[in-house]
Amino acid sequence: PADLGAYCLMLGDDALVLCQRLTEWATRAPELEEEVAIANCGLDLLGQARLLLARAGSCGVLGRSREHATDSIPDEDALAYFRDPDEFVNHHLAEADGGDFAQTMVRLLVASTARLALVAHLRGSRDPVLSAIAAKGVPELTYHRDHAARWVLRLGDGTEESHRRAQAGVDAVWPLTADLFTATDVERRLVEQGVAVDPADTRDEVRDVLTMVVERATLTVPDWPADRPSPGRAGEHTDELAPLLATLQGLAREHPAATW
Amino acid sequence: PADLGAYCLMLGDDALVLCQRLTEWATRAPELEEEVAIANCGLDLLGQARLLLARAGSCGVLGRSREHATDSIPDEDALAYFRDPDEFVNHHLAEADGGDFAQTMVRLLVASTARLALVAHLRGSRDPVLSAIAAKGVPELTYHRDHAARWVLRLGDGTEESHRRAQAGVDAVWPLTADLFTATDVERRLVEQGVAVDPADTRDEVRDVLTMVVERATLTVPDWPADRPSPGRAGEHTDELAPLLATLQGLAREHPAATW
Amino acid sequence: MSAPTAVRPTEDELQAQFDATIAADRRIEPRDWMPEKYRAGLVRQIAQHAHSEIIGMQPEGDWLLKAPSLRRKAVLLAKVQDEAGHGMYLYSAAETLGADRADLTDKLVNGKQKYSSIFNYPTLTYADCGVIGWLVDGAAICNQVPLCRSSYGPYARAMIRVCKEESFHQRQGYELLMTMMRGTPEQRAMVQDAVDRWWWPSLMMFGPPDDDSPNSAQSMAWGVKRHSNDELRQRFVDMSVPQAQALGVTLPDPELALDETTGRYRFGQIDWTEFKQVISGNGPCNEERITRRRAARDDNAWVTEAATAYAAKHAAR
Amino acid sequence: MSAPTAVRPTEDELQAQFDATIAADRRIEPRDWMPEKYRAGLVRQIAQHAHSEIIGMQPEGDWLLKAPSLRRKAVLLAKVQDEAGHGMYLYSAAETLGADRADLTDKLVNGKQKYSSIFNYPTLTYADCGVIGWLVDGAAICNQVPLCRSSYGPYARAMIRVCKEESFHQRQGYELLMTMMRGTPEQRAMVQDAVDRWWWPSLMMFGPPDDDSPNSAQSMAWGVKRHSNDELRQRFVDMSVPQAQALGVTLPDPELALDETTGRYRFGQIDWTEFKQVISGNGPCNEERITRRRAARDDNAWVTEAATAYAAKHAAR
Repeated sequence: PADLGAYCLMLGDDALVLCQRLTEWATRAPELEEEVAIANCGLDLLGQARLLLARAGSCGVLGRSREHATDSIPDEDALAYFRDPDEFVNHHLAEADGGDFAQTMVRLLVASTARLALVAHLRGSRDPVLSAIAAKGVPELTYHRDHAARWVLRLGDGTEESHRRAQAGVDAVWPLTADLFTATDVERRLVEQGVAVDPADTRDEVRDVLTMVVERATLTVPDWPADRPSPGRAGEHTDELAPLLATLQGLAREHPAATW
Repeated sequence: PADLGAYCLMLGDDALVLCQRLTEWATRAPELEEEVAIANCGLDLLGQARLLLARAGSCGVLGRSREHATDSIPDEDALAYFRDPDEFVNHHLAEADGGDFAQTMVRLLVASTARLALVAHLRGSRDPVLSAIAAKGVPELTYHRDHAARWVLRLGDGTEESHRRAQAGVDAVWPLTADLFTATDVERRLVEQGVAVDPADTRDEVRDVLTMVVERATLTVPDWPADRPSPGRAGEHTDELAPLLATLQGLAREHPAATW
Repeated sequence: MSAPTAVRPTEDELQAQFDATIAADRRIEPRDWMPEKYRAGLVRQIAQHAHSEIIGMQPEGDWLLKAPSLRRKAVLLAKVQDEAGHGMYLYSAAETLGADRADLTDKLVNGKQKYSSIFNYPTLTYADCGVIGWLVDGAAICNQVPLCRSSYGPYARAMIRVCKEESFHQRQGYELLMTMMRGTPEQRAMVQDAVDRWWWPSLMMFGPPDDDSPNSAQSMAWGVKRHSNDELRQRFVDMSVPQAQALGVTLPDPELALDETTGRYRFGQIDWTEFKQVISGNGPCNEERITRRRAARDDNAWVTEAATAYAAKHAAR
Repeated sequence: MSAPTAVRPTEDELQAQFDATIAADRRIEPRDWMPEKYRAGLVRQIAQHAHSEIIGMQPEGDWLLKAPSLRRKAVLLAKVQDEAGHGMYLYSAAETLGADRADLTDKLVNGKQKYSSIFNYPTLTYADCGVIGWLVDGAAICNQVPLCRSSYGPYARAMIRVCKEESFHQRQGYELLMTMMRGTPEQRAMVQDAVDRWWWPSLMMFGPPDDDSPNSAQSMAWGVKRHSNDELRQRFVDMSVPQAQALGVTLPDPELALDETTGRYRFGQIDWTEFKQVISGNGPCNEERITRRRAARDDNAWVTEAATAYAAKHAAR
């Protein structure tokens, strides 16, 4: 169960951290329609994160969070609000600063394509909770991917400026895909038990989808970076995570005995 | 910390189970004044139980309770409502059926005298939480003991009928004192660390107080039973505990996903 | 020096003095002369109120052993304890008028004196504890706040304390309902069901409509009662509708609607036949409530006797 | 056969038909003739309302990233999303009257059209999110429920949906406050502080007193507005006082008291000088709110241009 908990934490942290980044756009997107769509994606990711963190907690994977969180705080909040950055295990892809709207949409495209490929396979997991969470996630992530793809098309094939910005976004995000396809030890053990999906098995599919969208958007597909073990999964993060968590966690940590 | 948690559970269960027995009298005592007093004692014991169960939970001692209780249920309730009888570790003294008002007051006298002796020493515990809980408990238990003693005096030295009933109460309760003075392994280990109190050290004091009250009440002090290891502390209970817990836990278990 | 001649006032003078005190909105105290009917009426009213507190411990008391969390158990135990306390103050207030507590208790268990008919309804789920706090205690407060200005001093003072505690209970009941509404679908259904069962009986707590309330006029003249039944009932409705909205429950009255001219809420017709049935002893739980209280008195009579015997011995020594 | 002669009605006939529709309390639809002033007044009112929804996302939006539990974060995100949705329906309703959304947005960011002055106050603690739900959305509902019967069809229909969602938000805000009141002393203090800051501005949301409200008479005659400012304000106070009591907070008005004759609540004098200051752009946050919106438009102008260019290319192909 410790492995299962750790795995839920990885998938949960990716969703939680990306949700926080997306939410930064909730009241400053280019159009009202887009604010609604971004809030939608944020709500879906938040919902996935909550289920996964609660599952991690019920597997007893709470790290040091319970040293700070009082009993009245549920596991999902203990994990979200009372872990320090070195206990977060999301990929760097989720935590990277958003950049402009083009880069935000490229990142959403990449993140949702990779997550969708993983989650689609996870529906067959031997763990019934994980498989239910995955089944719920597939249509959500399909919507996120298609929404982001539509924007990448419009921006890539829009004006000169939007093309330039979209290409810059692609160039900025591409290197972060290096982390996505190498399984951790935890994942390897769970793959053997039929519980987890090996991310390496999703690589071709993810690259194909991304290549197709980027090319149709009249943009250049950069060279794919070499795969490497994800430092994020090991708790090593860029300087961008700590301020994100400080914002997310500040109020909750100020009042550890409070209920909300 | 597992020992500390187990010890908190013992003291917490004694308080919780006795509170439940006392509360049976809350709307059918001989006088309004007595209903107020009984509710007072019940509230004090409930307060002690809550602090001790929460402390047990924060030491990670949750037994099988978390298999049934959902995350939103705090530790104190998981422990109170989602343990089966064989996980409860209270003395038989707490769970015994109350009998009439005389027996109820004799049991309260014995239980509060023994608990007061223990808790008075526990104020010096090396565990700061335990010592704080103990410091809060001393004046409460002193009131319970004195209140019960006043009734034993009035009933023992009242009418012929009340004398007969009071003596019957003493005779019924006395054998239960056999369990009170033998330390469990957990207690022995904690005594060495200066965390717990050896109940054997309180025996003379408890017997002296009880002898004095019973004699002043013109009642006969029965022979003291031989000390034995408490079966209750080992999870072995009389038939009287299961129905008590069924009443206590029924509603909460019917709605394990509810918050109240 | 000779002692001053004690001038003994006549009955008429005493009556005039009493009338003047009432007219000036000052308080009558236990040592003051008062008309026999005023005294008798007050004893009846205060005793009925005290009985209601005592019987009122039972519907919720049933849940003391079953409360679904330790926190709720503590809240409920403290509330039931407060109600016993209220009974004690009120019996004391009645005793300042020469009544005897044991005698009043006898009258209660023999059905000679009434208590609020609301407590003859059963508590079927834990939501009932919340609704009793919100609606029943809420209605009691509407009724009782004006009694804090009752012309009889000890009663007025008892009511100030009672009202303060009741309004604490009301908030706790409401808070329980709020928590349950945030919980599972079953919990929400329990809350709505309890509201459906308690709404109309709560409206009945204000007594019969003004045109059918025989004792009201004299009580109002004496400053014992301050507002008409219908006015207090309207006030309760006006207060409860917004609270029901905030809670997210429906009140079981299709005619309930804001009157746009007066800004107050119109509501449907109360079933006074049911009210009279319950008041005259045929409610769902009348028998059970009285029996429990009678048993508490009778089964423990030996305790009271023992306490008396002990006190006598030790006073004699 | 010759085509039937199209009889073109005169302006007077159209006016008479319009008046008859209003008088019969039926709805005016987009294709119907309407007086120019009716159209202009409606556009102004609907745009102002739409702007309020959009600007209203900001005070709470500030807390989206900082919400203290994942559950509250989800609730708040859904609420802000609803508000964007409300803005969309309302701009659509204005477009049925021939207005242009980009043009209305320009008027907002250039300060040519107003929005509800309430959103010019800052949100200092998380309790503000609850109080905005309870009081600000509550006041908005009081204002908006009558608009569900507005004489202009698309507006009335938009308002039905808006009101339903708003009342859901109001309950969630109230529930947050209830939870905080049950929490730590700091949390309770935050709630009281937020209530103290938002109570009076909420009362101002109903607009100037009736004797100082120039546009009201015409709006009421046209069935666009249904109740006077003062009547709606009174209704809001009558509704909020019992909710405040159930919550356990004090409203910051020493003159607030039940009028025993009317059964409604009297309240103190509103500081209309503050109101005029805030409305005319000198509130604590006016500058900040407009700037954020202007930045969203300007910084992302390239996105809109790209979308237009893309649509043009692909329509042309």
